[in-house]
Amino acid sequence: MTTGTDDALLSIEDLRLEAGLGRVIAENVAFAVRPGEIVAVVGESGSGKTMVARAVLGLLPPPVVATAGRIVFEGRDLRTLPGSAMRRVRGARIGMVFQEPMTSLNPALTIGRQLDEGLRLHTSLRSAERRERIVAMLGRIGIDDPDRCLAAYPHEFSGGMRQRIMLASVMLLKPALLVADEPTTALDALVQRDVLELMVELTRENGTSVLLISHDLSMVARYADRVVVMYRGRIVEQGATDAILLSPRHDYTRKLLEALPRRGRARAVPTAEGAVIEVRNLTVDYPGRAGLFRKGRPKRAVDGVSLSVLPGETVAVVGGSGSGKTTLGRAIIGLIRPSGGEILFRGRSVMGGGGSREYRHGCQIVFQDPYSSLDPRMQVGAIVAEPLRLVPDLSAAERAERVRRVLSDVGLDADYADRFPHQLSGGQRQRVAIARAIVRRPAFVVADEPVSALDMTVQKQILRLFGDLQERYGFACLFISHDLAAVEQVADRVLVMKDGRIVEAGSRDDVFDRPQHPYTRRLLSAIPTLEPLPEGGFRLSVRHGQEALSAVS
Amino acid sequence: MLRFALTRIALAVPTLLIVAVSVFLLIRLIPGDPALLMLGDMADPHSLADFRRSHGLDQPLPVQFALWLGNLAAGDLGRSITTGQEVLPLIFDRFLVSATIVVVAVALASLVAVPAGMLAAWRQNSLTDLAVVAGATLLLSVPSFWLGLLLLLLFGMKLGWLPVVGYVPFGQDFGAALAYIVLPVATLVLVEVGVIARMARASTLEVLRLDYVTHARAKGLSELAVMGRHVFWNAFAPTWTLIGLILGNLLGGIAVVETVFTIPGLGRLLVDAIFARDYPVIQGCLLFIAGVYIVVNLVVDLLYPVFDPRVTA
Amino acid sequence: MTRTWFGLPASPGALLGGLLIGVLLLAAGLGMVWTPYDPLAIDFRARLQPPGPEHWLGTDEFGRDVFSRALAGASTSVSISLFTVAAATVAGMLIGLAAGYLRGWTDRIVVSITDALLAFPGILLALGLLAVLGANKYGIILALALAYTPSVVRVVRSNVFSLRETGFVEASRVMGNGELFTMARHVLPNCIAPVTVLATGMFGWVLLSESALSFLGLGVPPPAPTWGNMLAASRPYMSQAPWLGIYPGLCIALTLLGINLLGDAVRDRLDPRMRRI
Amino acid sequence: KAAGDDTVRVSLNADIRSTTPGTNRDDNTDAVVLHVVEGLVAYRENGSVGPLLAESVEISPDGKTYTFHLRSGVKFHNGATMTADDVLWSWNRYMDPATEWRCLSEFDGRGRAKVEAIEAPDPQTVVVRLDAPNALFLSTLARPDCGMTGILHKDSVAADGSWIGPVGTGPYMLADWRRGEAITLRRFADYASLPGDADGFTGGKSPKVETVEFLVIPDASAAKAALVSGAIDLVPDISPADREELKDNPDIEIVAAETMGLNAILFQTRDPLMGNQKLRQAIAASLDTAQIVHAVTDGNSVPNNSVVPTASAYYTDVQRQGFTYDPARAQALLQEAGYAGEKIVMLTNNRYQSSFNTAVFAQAMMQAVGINVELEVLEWGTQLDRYSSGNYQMMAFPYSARLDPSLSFESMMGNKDEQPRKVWEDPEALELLARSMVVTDDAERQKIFDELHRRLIDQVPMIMLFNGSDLAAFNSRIEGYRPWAASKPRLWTVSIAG
Ligand SMILES: Nc1ncnc2c1ncn2[C@@H]1O[C@H](COP(=O)(O)OP(=O)(O)OP(=O)(O)O)[C@@H](O)[C@H]1O
Ligand SMILES: Nc1ncnc2c1ncn2[C@@H]1O[C@H](COP(=O)(O)OP(=O)(O)OP(=O)(O)O)[C@@H](O)[C@H]1O
Ligand SMILES: [Mg+2]
Ligand SMILES: [Mg+2]
Repeated sequence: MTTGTDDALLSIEDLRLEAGLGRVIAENVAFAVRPGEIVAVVGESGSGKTMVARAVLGLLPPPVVATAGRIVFEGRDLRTLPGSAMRRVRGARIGMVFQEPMTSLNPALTIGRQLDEGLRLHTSLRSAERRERIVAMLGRIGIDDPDRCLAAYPHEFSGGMRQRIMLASVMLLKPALLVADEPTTALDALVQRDVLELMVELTRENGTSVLLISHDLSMVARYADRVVVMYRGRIVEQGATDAILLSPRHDYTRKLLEALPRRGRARAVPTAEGAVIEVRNLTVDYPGRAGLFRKGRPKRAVDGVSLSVLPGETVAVVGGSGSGKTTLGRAIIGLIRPSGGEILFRGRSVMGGGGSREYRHGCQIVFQDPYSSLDPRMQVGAIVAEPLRLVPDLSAAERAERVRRVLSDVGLDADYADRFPHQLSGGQRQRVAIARAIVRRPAFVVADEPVSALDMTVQKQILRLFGDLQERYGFACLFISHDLAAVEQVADRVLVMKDGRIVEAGSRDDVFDRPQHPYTRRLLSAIPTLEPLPEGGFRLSVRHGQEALSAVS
Repeated sequence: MLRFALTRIALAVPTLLIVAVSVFLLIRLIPGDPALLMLGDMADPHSLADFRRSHGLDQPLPVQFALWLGNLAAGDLGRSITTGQEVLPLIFDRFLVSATIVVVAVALASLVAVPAGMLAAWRQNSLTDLAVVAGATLLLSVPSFWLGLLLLLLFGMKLGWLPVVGYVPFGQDFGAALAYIVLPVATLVLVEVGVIARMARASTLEVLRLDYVTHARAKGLSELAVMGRHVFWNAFAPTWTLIGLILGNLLGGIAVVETVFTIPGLGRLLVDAIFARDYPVIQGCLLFIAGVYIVVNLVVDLLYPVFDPRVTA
Repeated sequence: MTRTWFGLPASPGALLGGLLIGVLLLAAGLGMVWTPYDPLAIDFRARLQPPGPEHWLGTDEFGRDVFSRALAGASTSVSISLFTVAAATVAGMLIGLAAGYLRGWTDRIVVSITDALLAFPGILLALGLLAVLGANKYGIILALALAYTPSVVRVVRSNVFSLRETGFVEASRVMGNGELFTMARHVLPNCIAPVTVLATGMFGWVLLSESALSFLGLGVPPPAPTWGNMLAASRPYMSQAPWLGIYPGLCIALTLLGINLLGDAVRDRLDPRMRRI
Repeated sequence: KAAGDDTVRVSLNADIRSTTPGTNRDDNTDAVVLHVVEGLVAYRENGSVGPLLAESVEISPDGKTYTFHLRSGVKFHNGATMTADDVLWSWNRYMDPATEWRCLSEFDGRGRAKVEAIEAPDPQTVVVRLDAPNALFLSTLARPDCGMTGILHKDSVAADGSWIGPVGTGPYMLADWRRGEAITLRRFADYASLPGDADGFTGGKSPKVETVEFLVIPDASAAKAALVSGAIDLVPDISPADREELKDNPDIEIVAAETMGLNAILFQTRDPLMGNQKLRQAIAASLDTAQIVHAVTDGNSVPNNSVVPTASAYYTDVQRQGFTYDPARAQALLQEAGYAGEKIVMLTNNRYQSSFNTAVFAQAMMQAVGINVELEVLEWGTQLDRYSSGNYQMMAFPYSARLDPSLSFESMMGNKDEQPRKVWEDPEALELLARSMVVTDDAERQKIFDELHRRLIDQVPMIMLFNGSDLAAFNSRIEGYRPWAASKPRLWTVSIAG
């Protein structure tokens, strides 16, 4: 394997990490980052990416320690550096950006103080000069009113803004190396792209090298010069990005690439029957925060939406964070009372009186976060059996049989039936949630971001499973997601939402290939896709040119 | 903020009303006759009747209640049956005494306990941690009057360093006042240190897990700066709520400690009034204590944003 | 992970806590059926004897055997704490559930009343009820339960409010389950964890309150021994016969230590973050 | 405290309630106020009444007219000389219902006596006319809880009649009262003392210490600690247990005196069970009074089965004849009574250690002969309520001190229909009691008391156990302190050594 070379800024050699007594978290880790280079580390969840990154900064969480190997940075082995010298490296020479923009800024300190902190520590600038630099940097990252921002607290900013501020706080010190651990997973596609673009620009300007950690191959393909693939604590493959995409050698790399969602064949949607669900002019308001003597101004989350879903059809709703997708789905399922409009189930209105029993039984939802939607105190069998409680004329034996069937349909062995949710992996939990939704054979299912919480390989399994189940049971589906790639794989029709309204609707191929609305185009261009090449390997492609890109930054 | 405060105060009115009604009824449900307690077993029926008449105790209950509420609305809590003093100034004097001790004790306890708890969390699973946790748990487990008596025996009687009983107001003789409150304050401090230290440790541990702490370290900050600037304020917010609760509860009177050290405080006043069935004093004390509790909680909530700007009052 | 729900981690604190509570329960059990001497038997000739081979922990001002009384007191003290905690927990859960479930006016009324109770010093409550009910074990249990119920109500109520918003409660609603069924099947069981944590803490407070009540002359009436009233009664003899106070004091302190340590372990166990790992 | 300090610090277990004699008072209030004000007559140590501000008292042969000859040269604290006018003024103030004098009903005809007229024929003479002869007139005037009917100067009250502070003739003047904390008295330099030694509230009083400070210390352990540490000089009432502890301390002296309180076990004779005289006799026989008293008071008090206090002048050999401890006889009596193990509840309280301990010991002894008795420990206010409503079977109860045996008997005798709190309602005994209140001859009265005692021992409406004792503990720099039967500290007898 190629290891540390003389020109490397950072070179990790034979690193071994253990947690407590001999539980190996990573071993034989060796790779290098050259000046100005962006190196990405990819791998499935739990493969040790974060631990390696933290080892570089000497910030391993307590039970985890580096037990062997060298981490050479600018000629010095960081592992043997004394604490005070290490602190001079941290921040000044190596900066780090974390995954969670919500928790990586201190909620109790103003942005100004947090930005100033590093500068004061590592430079000898006077306070006025520091302030000048900070204001300049804030302007650079697109903050409108930098002076006001200095006195503001983190909670006053959106996730994307916070992540930019984080980036600013790190880049202020012009470090030689930036370690970014999944800096954008918590953000929606548009914002994600903004932040990454900004990061690349800033590092280019300062000649900073980047160690980017991710499990999103397509994103990595777009920005990284080189890729390191980790699997179960070991490096299984590394090399130039193009080379790896073109000819992945290791099985795991290939699996990872194949797991990327891609467009299925367009299905023939039966048009003869009437719609299962029809929504006319639906409006949903959230009450504003009210005081004692005043009613809060209501917030309109869904604004005059109309749609219909035919039996067996999958209609996808896409749109940025906060566009009202979830609200729409929940209103259709009857969890939120709409403030206007009409919902019809099989041609009959379900408004008022909570809807008929048929509607209650015929419409189900798979929630965004599978973990929180499963009662932590119930076993899987009981969770899946619960909806059957209200099905009349079902003997205990039949019920058990139904549960067993549906569990095997979603690919869970019978012995999972007596596990608790916390004893399952994320993917398994999502399967349980799906099983629960379909066990009563509903006519219509709302799937609210069913895969966004899962990692690539699991995501793929679930999407495929969903398609299979739909084929088998023939339910109609409203598929809510901001993940365009997933939508592309499963949807028959696509609706694009923005600010509570539908801005574009059409068949999948129409929307993806011939987007009409500028917002749709921007959305589509935000995510890079990896297209398989006929001769094997993959190629990065960005949809709909640079026109939308420049419109944002 | 003002609206918030006003809302909270408005919401406290029904609570206070419930307190008022239930206090009034409860103390009259308790068997025992203030006249009898006041005049003793030697009193003959005539003097008992005279006494009841002159204190309005012979009126039907609804009339007594209406009279009391009416006076209350005018800010008059009545006069003590046993001493004839006006209840409001009486309560206020006694409250000042209790409050001095409680505030000093809670402040001192926090000054000791918060750093100790943070240190223990910072050195989680070390010997220091063990010592703090064990010490805190032990202190938590000792009844306060027992602790008080031990201190009194040791410092007051065996060593003779400190005056054992009584109270001197601060306005009168500062040095003496200080000497007199050392033992009661120490008792309270020891008891509360355990509670606060455990809370401080737990919330510090919570904060230490968060990304921004690692981030602060990744900036190259020293541990002292990390703990002082980043961990402290965030870990202190929940602790502050607890301190507020403790204050709210203790300000209602520290009857046990006041009994041990003979301090003329609010708690003692209430207990004595209960024993003497001094209705106006009991009613006044309880309303006052409930009010203090509500106000302290309000102040705590109003101050909370200082420690956690995410919460807007 | 296997189903080691109460399989406590082998931390030394939890072990010590378990040991102390084990010994306590054993002593309480023993005290109910056997004590070396009759804990109430008065011996005029053996008053205030220091600990020795005959009376292991000495005798009190009535010549009663302190060890026997401590043993017998264990069961009284423990049963008072247990019943109080049980009563407060059950009542608090029911009221909290009702408030969280019915919301609106019911909730507002419940909140006002619990606030009033919280703002009310426990002493008066205790005295009032004791005087009405008669100063006995049951009166104390009732009074203390009333004093501690509001905290349970608060915890349960806020839990119900947040549980109502969780995915699995919504899921239950989507299934078409009735509100009452949802409360019983999904909300109630999930309140048990925080209430368990609260209850362990409460056990200790009740023990302390009982002794503080005795100290103020409102506790379990003698001659029936409890640690609290033994401690309180020992006061006049603190320097003359220190063993009278030291042993019950030690019993209370050690029990509290055990409960606190065990409570910490239970809390760690129930902490969702701990569970997810 | 520094030597040469001319202050005596005395602990009080509760704050005084007011500075007004006989109004809004309790035992502590009386103790303090009676240092400041004095009455015409006062109790002697043996419970008899002697002159104080009066030089002498003449009683007319029909027993209805009392003539008080006042001592001359007695000065009020404000320097004014006391005259008959001051006595009249004071009396009229007491008799005004607005004053809320606790003994008003004793003199306005509702109670035992009716004062028909009071006049001052000359500045040194006061004449009081009653509607009927009354053996207790002077004792009632002298009662500490009546504030000794203390003679006040009119400067004690403001123009609108509101109380300012006592301007009396006592050996000490009120200097300061910090509520809840302390009362300070200053020596009255112009005090006109009777000759001779102090005798109860009367006799010679020569205040030697400049300042007396009463410190409010409710907690007994705390008071003890304060005494040991030297923070206070005198605790007038330590517990027997504390005596054990303090007796070896070289700096502390302890002196005891029998009081006139009554510590007794009362029966509700109207209770279906307790109405059985044989059962009551059985209980009396089951109790070893000597043993109980020894244990309860740590040997500090003497047993006494009679209502006449041991310290009283009327306590003779007859009164010494009490119940006999005889478990076998008790069992036999139980048989005769037809007692079949019915549960009997004995009330006691947790405020007065002696009542509580009495009950515990008595319970043990009664159980030993097979009486099924249970204890119910009440808060004092509750017990008092049960006492006054007569709602009990048995209770251990402490009566406060009455200095005249008639009053002692009167506290427990009377018709339960009129006053449910009364214990003994034998009509013949009531007759005797009524006579003892009219007859003024000592020998005659002694006979009545003897007869009452015999009947009491036979009928057992209650079991008197002991009077109790005051144990005063004080720093050895204090000299001359003597507790006495009235349980009231007297600081005018005290001086500071060295
Ligand atoms: N504090 C810790 N103590 C013990 N083991 C830990 C700790 N943190 C992480 N691990 C373990 O170390 C391994 C690697 O974790 P790491 O966080 O590096 O994974 P990752 O590749 O970053 O995964 P993800 O993509 O989910 O962030 C995992 O098996 C994890 O369980
Ligand atoms: N309970 C609520 N109360 C008030 N406003 C709400 C509430 N829930 C959502 N909103 C607001 O309604 C709007 C739509 O929210 P919704 O959750 O439907 O968005 P979404 O499209 O699902 O976003 P995401 O992709 O982030 O899940 C947002 O502006 C959000 O802030
Ligand atoms: Mg990670
Ligand atoms: Mg959503």
